[in-house]
Amino acid sequence: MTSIKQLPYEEYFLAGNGSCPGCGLTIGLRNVLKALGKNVYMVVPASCSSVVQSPFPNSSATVPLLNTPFAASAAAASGMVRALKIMGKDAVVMVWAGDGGTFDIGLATVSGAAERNEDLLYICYDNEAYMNTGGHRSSATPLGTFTGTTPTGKRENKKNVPLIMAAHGIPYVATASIAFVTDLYDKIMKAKDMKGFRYIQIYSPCTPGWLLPTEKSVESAKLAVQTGIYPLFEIEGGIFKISAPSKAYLKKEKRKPLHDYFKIQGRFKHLKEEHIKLIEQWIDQMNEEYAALDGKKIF
Amino acid sequence: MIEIKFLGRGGQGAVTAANLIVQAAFKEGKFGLAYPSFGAERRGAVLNAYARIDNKPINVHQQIYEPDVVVVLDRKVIQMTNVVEGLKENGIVIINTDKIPEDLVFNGRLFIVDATRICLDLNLVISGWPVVNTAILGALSKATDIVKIDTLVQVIQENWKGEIGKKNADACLKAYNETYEVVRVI
Amino acid sequence: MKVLIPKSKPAKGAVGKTGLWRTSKPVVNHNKCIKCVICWAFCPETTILRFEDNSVDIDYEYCKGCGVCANECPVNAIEMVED
Amino acid sequence: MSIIEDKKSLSNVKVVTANEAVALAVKCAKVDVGGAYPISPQTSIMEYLTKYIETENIPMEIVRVESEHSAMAVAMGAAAVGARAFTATASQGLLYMAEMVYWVGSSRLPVVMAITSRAMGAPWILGNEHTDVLLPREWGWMVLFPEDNQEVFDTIIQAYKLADTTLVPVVVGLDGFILSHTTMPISIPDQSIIDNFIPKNTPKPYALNTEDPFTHGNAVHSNLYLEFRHNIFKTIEDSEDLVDEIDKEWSKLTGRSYGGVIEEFLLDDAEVAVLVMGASSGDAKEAAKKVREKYGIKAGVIRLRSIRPFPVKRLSKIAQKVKAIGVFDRNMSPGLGGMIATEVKFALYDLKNRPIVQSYIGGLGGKDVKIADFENILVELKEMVDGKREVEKVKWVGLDLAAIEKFLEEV
Repeated sequence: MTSIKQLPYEEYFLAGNGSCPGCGLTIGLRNVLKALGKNVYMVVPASCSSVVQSPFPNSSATVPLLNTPFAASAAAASGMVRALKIMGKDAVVMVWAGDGGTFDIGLATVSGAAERNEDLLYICYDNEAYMNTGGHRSSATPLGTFTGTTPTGKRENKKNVPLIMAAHGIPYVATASIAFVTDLYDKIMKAKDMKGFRYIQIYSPCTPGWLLPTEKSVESAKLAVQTGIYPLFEIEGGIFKISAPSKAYLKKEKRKPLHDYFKIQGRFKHLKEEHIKLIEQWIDQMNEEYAALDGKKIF
Repeated sequence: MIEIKFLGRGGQGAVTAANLIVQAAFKEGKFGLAYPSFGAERRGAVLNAYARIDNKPINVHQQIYEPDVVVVLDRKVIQMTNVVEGLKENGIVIINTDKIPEDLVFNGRLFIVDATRICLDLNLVISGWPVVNTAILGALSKATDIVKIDTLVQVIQENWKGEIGKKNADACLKAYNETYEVVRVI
Repeated sequence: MKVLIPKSKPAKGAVGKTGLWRTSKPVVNHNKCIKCVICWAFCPETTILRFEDNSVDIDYEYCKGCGVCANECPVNAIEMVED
Repeated sequence: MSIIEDKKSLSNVKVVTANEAVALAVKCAKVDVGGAYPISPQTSIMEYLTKYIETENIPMEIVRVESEHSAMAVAMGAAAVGARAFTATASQGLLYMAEMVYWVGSSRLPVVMAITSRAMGAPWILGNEHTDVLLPREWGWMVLFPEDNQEVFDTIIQAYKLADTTLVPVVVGLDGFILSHTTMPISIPDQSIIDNFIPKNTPKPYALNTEDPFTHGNAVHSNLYLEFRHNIFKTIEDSEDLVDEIDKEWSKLTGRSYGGVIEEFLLDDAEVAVLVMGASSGDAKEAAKKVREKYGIKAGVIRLRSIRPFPVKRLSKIAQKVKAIGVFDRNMSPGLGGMIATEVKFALYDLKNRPIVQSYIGGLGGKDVKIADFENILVELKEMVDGKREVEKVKWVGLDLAAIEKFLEEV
C-alpha cells in the first residue's frame, strides 16, 4: 500500500481553479491524476467539474479534456477509446462525472458502455446531489437528506450504483473516499492497468451543498467511513472485498456514532431521533450484508 | 417504361424479387429502380414491391398506380386485395397458384405457375415458408420479354453463392418451363 | 475566415488570483511541523507546496483559505489566521 | 445526369438501396468510428456497415450504443481526438439525439451524419417527410440533400470534404423509403480517387492530444459566446461557393456533377419554376417537361441541394429570371408555412424585381407526391403570373379533410 509520502509530487490540476473552498472533488481529482499521469484523456459531463476547470480561454486541467452534455460522457469516452485504438494511440480514457450524471441522467449510457465492456475508466465523484445547480436531490442522495428539492428530507434511500455496475460483469468496481487518499490512489493505480470497463465511485463532500464548514470536508469524509454509512470496497473479477479503511467498521460496536457525522453537516440538521434510528437500521443492514459478502464471488 | 407490381405476403421475398429484376435488367443494358411498400413489414401480411424498368435512366419516384405487369406471389393475396387494381389495358398478370382463379376478371393476359410446389420440391423453405421469389421471376421472364431467363439465372447465382444459389437458379428455371398462359374468354 | 474552436489552454490561476477569496489564511509553524505532508495530500487547491525534504509552504496567491490543512494536521502545526 | 449513362467506362457498378449507398460511401471514406443505433428507415445503413466490418475486415470501429444520443456522443468522442466519424438516424431518433447534434455543431467537429427522412409522431408514422432533416440547419450543421442513390453516395464523400474544410459537421439527408429502400444502380469510383479527394491529414486544430493538451468545450462567459455563434454563422454563410467548388472538383474526377448548391433544370427560359428537395425532384422534372409539351408553359425546376449553406446568391440569380417560384415543402412550420418557402422569401425579399413565391405543403408522413401534383403547381404558378390566380400564404397539396372527417365520425 502506498503511503502519503509516496504520492507523486507532480500536479496535473492547477491552483487558481474555480472550485469552492474545501471542495472534495478537487482533492479527489488531484490525487486521481497523480495516479494516472500525463497519458490520459479526460471526459467530463455537465457537473461541478464543468465550472471547477475554469472558463474559456483558460483551463486548470493540464491533460486533454473533453466536455460533454450531461448524459453523454460514457458514450463520448467510448467513441474516444475506439478512435485511439484505431489510430494506434495508447492512453487511458477517464470519465470524470458527478453522481447526477452517473446515477440518474447518465445511467443508461454508463450501463451501455459497461455492457460493451469499453476499455475505459469511469469515475463518479459522489457528492450526493446536483451540486452545480445549487444542491438538488439525486438518486445518490441518502435517506433523510435536506436538499433544494427535498426541503423536509429525502424520502428514499441512496441507489446502490456500484452493485448495479458490478452486475454488468465488468472487471473492476470500487468505492473510495477523498479522506483515504492512499487507498484511492492504489485503486486508481490498479484500475489504470486493467482492460475493460472500470468503475470507481469516490465519496466527495461538497462544502456549500452539505452546509459544511469548509475545513471539515476531509473530516466528514473520514466520518462517513467510520460510521459505516459509506463503506469502501472493491469488486474485482466479481469478488467482493471490503477495503482496509472500512474493515474495522463492518462491526457495529466499532463504528463511530452517526451523530458525529450528522452534526457537522447542515443538510442533516432537521433530522429527528426517529429518522436517525431508521437510517441507522439501514446502515446496520448494509454493513451486515457487506460483511457476509466479503471475500465472496458475487457476480 | 414498364412498371411492375409484386404482391406477396411478408416472408415470401417480394422485395428481393423486385430488386433482382432490376439487377437483371441492368445487366441487359436497361435501367431500373425497385422499392417495397413502405412501412413496418409483418410476416404473413400483404406486402407489395414495385419495379420500374426502362431503356433510359429513371428518376420518377411517385408510386405505381397503373402497372403494366402484376406478379402475385401467393394465391391467398387474391382474397386479401384487388390484385388487378389499376392494371393497364392488356396488362399481364402472373399468379403463383395450383388452380386457375376463375373469378379474377380483368382485361389482359393471365399466366399461371405453381411456384410453391416447385420450391417445396427443391426444399427452398425458410422458417417454414416456401420462398417463391426466384421461382416467380422465372415465370415473369416467360410471360414478358423484360429480362431473359439466362440473365436471371446469372443474377441469382451472383446474389447467392454455392448450393443455395444453385437451388434458387433451379427454381427459377423450372418455373420458367412450367409457366403457361391461361386462355380466357372475357 | 479563422475558425473559432471552443478550446482553452492550461493555465495556473485560470479564474484569477483565488487567494483574494480568503477570509483567513493558513500559517505553518515549521517548528511544530513533522513533515508528514498530510496537509499537502488533502489540499483541494494545489496550493500547499511540498519540497524535497517534505517541508511545506503555502502558495498564498491562490490559497482560498478553506482550512482543511489546519483541520487535518495531526500536530496542529497549521494555524488559521485572519487575513 | 447522376444516373449512370456510360456503362462501358464503369468498373464498379452495384445495384443498391440508398442506405447501402450510404454504407458503401462510409466504407470508401475510410471512416474510423461510427455510432450505431437502429431506427427505421435508417437501420440498414448500420446493418451494412457492421456486415462490411465483420465479413470484409474493414478497419472501422462501430459502437453499438444504447440510444441515438449516445450514437452522436460516440461520433463526438471519436472526432474530438481526430478520428473520422459517422452516424445515422431519423425522425424520433434525431429528436432524442438533438442535444448532442447541437453540441457537435458548436464544437466544430467534422462529423458526417446521414438522416433518412421520416415524419415524427404522434401518431406513430414511418413515412417520409423532411422536417427532421431540416432541424439541424439551426444547430450549426451544414445540410445537404441528394436526389438519387448515386448522388447519395457522392454526397457523403463530398460531405467529408466540406466538413474537413470548414470544421462544420454535415448532415446528408435522403428520402426515407423513397430512396433508402429503393434499389438503383450506382457507380463506385476507384478508391484512390476518394483517398485523394478526402485526405485524412487535413489540419485538426480541434483534436485533443496528450502532447499539447488543451480543454475542449469548457464554460465561456456571456460576453464571449456571441462571437462563437457569429463564427459558425459566417462559416456556413460563406460556404455557398465552397459547396459548388467541391461539386465541380468531384465532377472532374468522376464525371458526375449535381450543380453544387442548386441543380437548375430547364431554367434558362423558364417563366415559372417549382423549388423542391430530394427524390421528388425527378417527378417535378417530368412535370416541367409535360407542362411545356401540353400547355407551352415555360416551366423549370430548382432543385435545392444545399439547405445550409442556404444558396442565397444562386437563388437570387435564378429569381432574376423567373416570374414565379412555387416552393414545395415536404415539411412545415406550423401556422406559418413551409420551412423552405419561409427561407426563400427571406432570401429574396431585398431583390428589386422579386418573383412571386408561393408556399406549397404536401407529402407529409409519406403521402405520395405525384407528377400530376407538380403539373398543377406549375400551371397555377403560370396563372399567378398572368394575374388569373391569387397568391396565398400556403397551399396544401393532396389534402383530403373529408376523408379523415368521415373516420372521425365513425370514432
